[in-house]
Amino acid sequence: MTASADDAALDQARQQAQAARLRQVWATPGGWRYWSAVNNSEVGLWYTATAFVFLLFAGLLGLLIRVQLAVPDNDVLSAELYNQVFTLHGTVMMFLFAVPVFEAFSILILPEMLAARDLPFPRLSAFGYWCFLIGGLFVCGSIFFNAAPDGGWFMYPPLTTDLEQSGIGADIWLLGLSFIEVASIAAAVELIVGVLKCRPPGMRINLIPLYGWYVLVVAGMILFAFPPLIAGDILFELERLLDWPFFDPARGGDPLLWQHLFWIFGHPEVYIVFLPAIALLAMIIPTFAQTPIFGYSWIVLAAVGTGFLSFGLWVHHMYTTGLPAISLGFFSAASVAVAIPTGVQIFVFIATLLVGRATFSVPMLFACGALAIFTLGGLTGVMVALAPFDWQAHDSYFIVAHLHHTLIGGVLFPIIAGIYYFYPFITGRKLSDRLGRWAFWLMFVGFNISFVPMHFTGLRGMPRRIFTYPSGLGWDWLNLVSTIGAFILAAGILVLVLDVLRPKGRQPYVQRNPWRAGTLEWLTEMPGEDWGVRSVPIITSRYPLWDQPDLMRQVDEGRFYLADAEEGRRETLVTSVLDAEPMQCLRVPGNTFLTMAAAGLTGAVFIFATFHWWLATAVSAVLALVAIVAWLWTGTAIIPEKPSKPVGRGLELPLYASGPDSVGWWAMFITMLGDMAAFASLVFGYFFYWTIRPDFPPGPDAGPGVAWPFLALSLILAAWALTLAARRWNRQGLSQNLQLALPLAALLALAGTAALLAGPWQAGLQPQAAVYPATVWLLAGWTACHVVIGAIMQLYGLARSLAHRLTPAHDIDIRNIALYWHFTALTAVVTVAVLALFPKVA
Amino acid sequence: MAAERALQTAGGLWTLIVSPTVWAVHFTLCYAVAAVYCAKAGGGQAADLLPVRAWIAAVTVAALAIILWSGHRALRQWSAGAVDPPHDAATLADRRRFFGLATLLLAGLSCVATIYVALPALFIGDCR
Amino acid sequence: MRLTLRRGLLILAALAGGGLLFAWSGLFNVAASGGHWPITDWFLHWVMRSSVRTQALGIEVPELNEPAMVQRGAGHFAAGCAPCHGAPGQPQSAVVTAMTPPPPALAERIAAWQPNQLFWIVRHGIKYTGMPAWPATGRDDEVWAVVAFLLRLPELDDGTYRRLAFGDGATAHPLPPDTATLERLLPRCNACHGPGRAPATAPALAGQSGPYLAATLAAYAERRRGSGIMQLAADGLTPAAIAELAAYYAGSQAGSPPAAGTDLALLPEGEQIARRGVPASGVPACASCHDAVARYPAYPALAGQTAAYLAGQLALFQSGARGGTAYSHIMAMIASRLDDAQIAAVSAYYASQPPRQRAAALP
Amino acid sequence: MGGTGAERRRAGWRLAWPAGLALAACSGSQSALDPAGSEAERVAQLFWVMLIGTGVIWSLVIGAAVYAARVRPGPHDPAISRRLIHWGGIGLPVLALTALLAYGLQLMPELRAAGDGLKIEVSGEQWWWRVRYQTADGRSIVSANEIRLPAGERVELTLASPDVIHSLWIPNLAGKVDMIPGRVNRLVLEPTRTGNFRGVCAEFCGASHALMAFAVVVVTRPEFEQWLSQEAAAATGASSAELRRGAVLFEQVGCGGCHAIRGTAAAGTIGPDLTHLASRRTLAAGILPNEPAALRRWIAAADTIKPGVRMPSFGMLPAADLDAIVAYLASLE
Repeated sequence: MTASADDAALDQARQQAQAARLRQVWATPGGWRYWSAVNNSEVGLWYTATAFVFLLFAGLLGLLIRVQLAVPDNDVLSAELYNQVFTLHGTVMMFLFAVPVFEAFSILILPEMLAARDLPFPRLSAFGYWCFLIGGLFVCGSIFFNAAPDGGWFMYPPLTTDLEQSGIGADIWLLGLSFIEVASIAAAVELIVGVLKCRPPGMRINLIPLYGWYVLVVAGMILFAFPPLIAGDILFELERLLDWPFFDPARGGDPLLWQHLFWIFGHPEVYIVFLPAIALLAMIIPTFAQTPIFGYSWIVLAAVGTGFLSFGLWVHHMYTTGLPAISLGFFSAASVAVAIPTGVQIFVFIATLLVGRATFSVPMLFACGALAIFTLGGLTGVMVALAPFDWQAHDSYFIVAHLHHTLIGGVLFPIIAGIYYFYPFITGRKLSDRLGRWAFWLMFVGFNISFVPMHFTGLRGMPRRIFTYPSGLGWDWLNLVSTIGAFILAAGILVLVLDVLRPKGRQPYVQRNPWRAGTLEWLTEMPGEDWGVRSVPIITSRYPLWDQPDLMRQVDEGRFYLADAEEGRRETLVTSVLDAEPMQCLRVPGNTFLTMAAAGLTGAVFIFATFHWWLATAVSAVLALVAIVAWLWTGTAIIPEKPSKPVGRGLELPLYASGPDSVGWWAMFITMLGDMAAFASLVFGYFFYWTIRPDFPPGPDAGPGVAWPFLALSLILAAWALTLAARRWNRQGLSQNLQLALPLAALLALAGTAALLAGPWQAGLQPQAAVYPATVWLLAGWTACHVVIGAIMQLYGLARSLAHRLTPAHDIDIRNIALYWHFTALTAVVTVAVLALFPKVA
Repeated sequence: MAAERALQTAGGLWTLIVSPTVWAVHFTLCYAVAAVYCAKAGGGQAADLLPVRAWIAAVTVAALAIILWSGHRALRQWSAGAVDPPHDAATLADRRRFFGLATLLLAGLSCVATIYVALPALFIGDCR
Repeated sequence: MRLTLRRGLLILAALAGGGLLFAWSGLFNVAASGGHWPITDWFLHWVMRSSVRTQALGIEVPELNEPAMVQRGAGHFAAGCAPCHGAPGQPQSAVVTAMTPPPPALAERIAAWQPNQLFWIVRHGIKYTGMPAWPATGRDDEVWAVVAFLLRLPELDDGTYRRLAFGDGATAHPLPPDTATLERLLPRCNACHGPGRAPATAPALAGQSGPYLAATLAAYAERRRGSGIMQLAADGLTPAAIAELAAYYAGSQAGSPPAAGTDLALLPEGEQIARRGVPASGVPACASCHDAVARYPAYPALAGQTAAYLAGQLALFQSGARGGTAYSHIMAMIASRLDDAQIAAVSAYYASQPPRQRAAALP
Repeated sequence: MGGTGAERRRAGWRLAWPAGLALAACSGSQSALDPAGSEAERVAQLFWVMLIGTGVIWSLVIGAAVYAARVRPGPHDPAISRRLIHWGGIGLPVLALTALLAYGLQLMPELRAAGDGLKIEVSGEQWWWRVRYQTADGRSIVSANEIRLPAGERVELTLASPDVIHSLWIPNLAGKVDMIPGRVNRLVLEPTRTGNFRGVCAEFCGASHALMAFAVVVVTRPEFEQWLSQEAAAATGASSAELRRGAVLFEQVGCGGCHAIRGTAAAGTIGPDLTHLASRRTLAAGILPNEPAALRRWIAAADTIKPGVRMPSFGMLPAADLDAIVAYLASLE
């Protein structure tokens, strides 16, 4: 025994002890407590699996549609059931598969791609998942009670606001999906902060995997695209529930406002589902070309450019609504322009294949199939971007063909490529190559047989969403062919499902990094450990596994950061936004049932509201608030037992950070951007009515007057100022001043709320009477809700201070509350300006 | 203070989106003015769009000027292409060059997209 | 011994098994002859009273003082309730008093209940007693009429009760020859539809067409039109009897116009709806069917009924509880397009119109 | 105009020639690919141009991908890749898209140019079409579920809806325009040849959206004049006892509450005007042939033929009464 051998043995023992501690800290609980897990590997897996179950359900609905349309004058489904089936098919595919699967996949793999232990807010991910599951089951289950929504997945009023013609299905759609949208936004916030703040040291922003860029762009788009729909949902439900006439032309409303709000969401949404799929290809293609992506900057250009341009396309869903040609022209221009970045991505992939040495495998097969299908979908997209052609194609089977080309080619095929590619990452085993080829060819051939003919079916005059058609119009054989193709496609998916589900217990684990990829997620052991990465490495390349020799061994030996969990806490690194310099050792909360309870109770609020069980709704709302406050109280802004700790390699990092250095501040900031987007949508509604109605507002004195709104504004601004003062006093060590200021601020805020609502109340504005009073009440109510939530936050801050969980040195809470109040003050200023002053100048 | 620092470190991210933001503002200004004009101005469907077309020309020139300025700055930041991509070294210089190139490319795209958005004003003369 | 989850479950299973064994053995005696033990009797009543108290919470009580309503309830009470519960001057029979539990004589019990609780009992009946639920769903208006009568019951003497329940027994129209059936049935019908009673107590039948009346009676008899009152009245009527009754009432003189008290302000709008309809919401003019020059025999006349009756029927159509003849789906569709104000207006209008005799039959 | 339209159509077909077989499948009375109106012709031409472009571009892109992945999967010079991105990803798309956008934009004012004088108000209602012809001399003639147009003239359609959103689409003549409650839209049609076509509702409008079609009849100007004067006339009186019985029953049963027959007491405005029902090509908004048997089926069971329809079914009428009403309606030429 030499000394160095002793050292080596000692070193090995130390490593094993570290690994044991890490394993214990990150262990997934067993038994029924398994469902309290919040770790990204568990939640991501549930999330992905659930999204796929919804995909299969919606696929079955799609087959029902094809069965009904196989022959003319068919009566397998009644008109009523058919309308529910196609509405649910679209709704589930878009809201319960396409968007969530991206978030699910990202929660599953993004931390590993960034060599992070977890996302910064694991409990938020878990909350999002349970919301998604509850809302999804609620929406899907409705069809078994003949209560599914039946107005088409974009739910145009006034068909869907007519209580006679649309039953509870419309409420289920609105409330169920609003609930899921909230979960989506939560996931988006999480992913943005994850990409910006949880990268490994050294991974400067020019080195992040392309998937990270796409996640950043897409999550940003969600932040600005979903809130308009939530705003629209609020208008919609107020009309259905309380008869506020936002879409009723007889009382000054306009059905087109819904179309604007829906498509301001709806078109970016198409890119929200498409970009992540392209991101998967951007990970897969370099691996199989065994070369770095050629044109990294171009992909970034394409992702960011698409993200922006996609917000200028929404009216191309409204070309036939009779808007002036010049307006259509702008959107036509943007719709054409967005083809450029989309094309760039495709050419970057081809260029990468050219530079590298392509090896072919099932993921590549699906990637190429995706390219072939999506390119056609993109080209027909350019066709319908031209308004004159769209006037013919709109709402016909041409559009059905186009959108399935983009969504199946641009989302489903890449995702299946991703399944084959990442399956070993998740389970440690590979899927069958032979079954994969069968699945691909069945799906590819079936898809083309099914959907290519639809272009012609549509141009030969077949509108979409018809449950039957007469024979002799030249659609008969085209439809029959489409139905046959749909079943071939379904057979391919069945093969895939069988392959995924077949027991693989006897199959050996594959070697690590089976595809010889270059990115960090392939550091994972086979089978994977719950800790994600043994130690957080220092990165100097876009493809560290290719370019940093010996990286895997050093990571495994714990040579990098956070190789240990001495205090038995879950920890991950927080780094700076651009250059990924280590900034903080972030402690993330562990497993809990609180998030499940909070999601269940929040879900109960929405579900009870659907059935108008108001007492149960109110009780659930209070309980949900209690659960959320309990979760915040126990799981956030925890004061560490020491200010800092060594994280390895001689680096000492703080354990606590507040303000812009903390992830919580960024999450609040990003959330409030989304909140502002929703508010902006409501203000847009106000000015939209002003544009189209000469009597909106009815006169300079029609509104809530000037006195009440300005009184409200002064009170709210005073509450804001006091909050800021409280933050300052706290920093100066004057906790007692904070404890005085916050309750006073809450009082002022509540008084401001009362004054804000007193304006329209005193003016006798009847929201049911016409759209103007309804809009005034809406804006006042929105702001009032925000101020009341702000007051609750102030009281929460007071309680935290009294409990010594908010101290001069540990001030996360008050800084986040102050940040919230900046946005609330802005909301109040805009609301008062619009309500009190605009009628004077209009 | 910390907020300022955050903004400075994120500076590359903000300059990256200057030109697409200009496109978005330009788009909004064109669309909103045309929509309000056609809805509010007399003349109904046959209303002559001349004032709107003049407005679009003006905002287009302004938007293109800002985009070109942004592109020019990006060009310099990219070192005028002195070093070829892929800019994948873990250095401050390569990070800057990467941002320069990406910003430049986005400026180019925004430039094309802005011109596209202005094109309808060339072809369409009334509110029909 | 510690009580674990497992042991607890075992104990529960044993208890359940024992209970099943006891029931299967037949040792439990279900004879009614012995009555309940006092403790059982107390417990069952306590459960019943608690249940009624809680279940009746939140039921809103309408105006119950209307004489027509009391008369309507009285007529049904005599036919449907008195056989078990007895009535003033009509003690309970020996047969019903041998029931377990025996149906109570009601007069002294009414005061123990609130109107909403009485409503709940009459509407839903009571399990494990002989008290049935109201035979027709969606007819709360009829249940309230019975409640209105029950509230008056404690103060009624024999004669007042008979006048309330049966009227003065007058017939509206000279009887045709060979009238054995009619003589037997008419007093029951006239208790509500006879002169001096209709249209306040029940709709006026005079002036309706024979085919309409026959089809309506058949609809009651076949349960296609829900009514706890009329189903009882129409039960067991032979087709011949239905035809005789229909012919008799179709040929009888229309009664006097309904009492005053209609809201005159409603009449212009009501007339507009009756004559022009509400085209914007797809409501055709009522007159196009109900007042046609020569009305189609399947359609009823509306003039001369009370506003309350007409509005009530339209509300039943809206709620889907109305049913009726093979033509009733037309009215259900139209009624669904009316709002409450329109219903009030058009009902007031027709209530203000004098009943009209049928014009000549079809060419 | 008509002549140049025909020329354009021929030009369109020449352009379409490479599309070969697809052509054989294009004729039809409800097909955008068999244009019979100047708008549809120009759009069809645009489509064929774009289809060829699409075919070429798709082949090039997929060809390049297959070449790179399967044919010669070895490493190439990065300069080639760079050029591929510069030209394939940026240069050519910008050129092609600019040209296409200009093509599309210059078409728009042309397709939305004003009409020649004749105006038709069309109102989409669940689930049928109310049609009102406004003649130059100020008369207003009501009809339903059928639009007659003179060939070679630009006719302006005014589109509205009282209930939910519908969309009027006659693929052979032009693209669709929505009918939105609270708004009035316009569509100008210029049929270039006579013939019978079919139009449909293109926007989902409730349970029987699929059953909301109409007939479009394009005739020559003189034929149109003659038809319009006939349509303007009141209904001819019932000529036999059975028809008279049907007329009386029509009134007694209450049909007149919803339907109008000009020249009789029936003046309802809720449902389609039936004054010249028998002269129309179809029944029940384009879904049944106009023959007495179908008419009888429709009156007896409208709700099973068209789910959710606003007309009650009258299958409970005695057969003789039903027959008399059908016979009367079938006589309304």
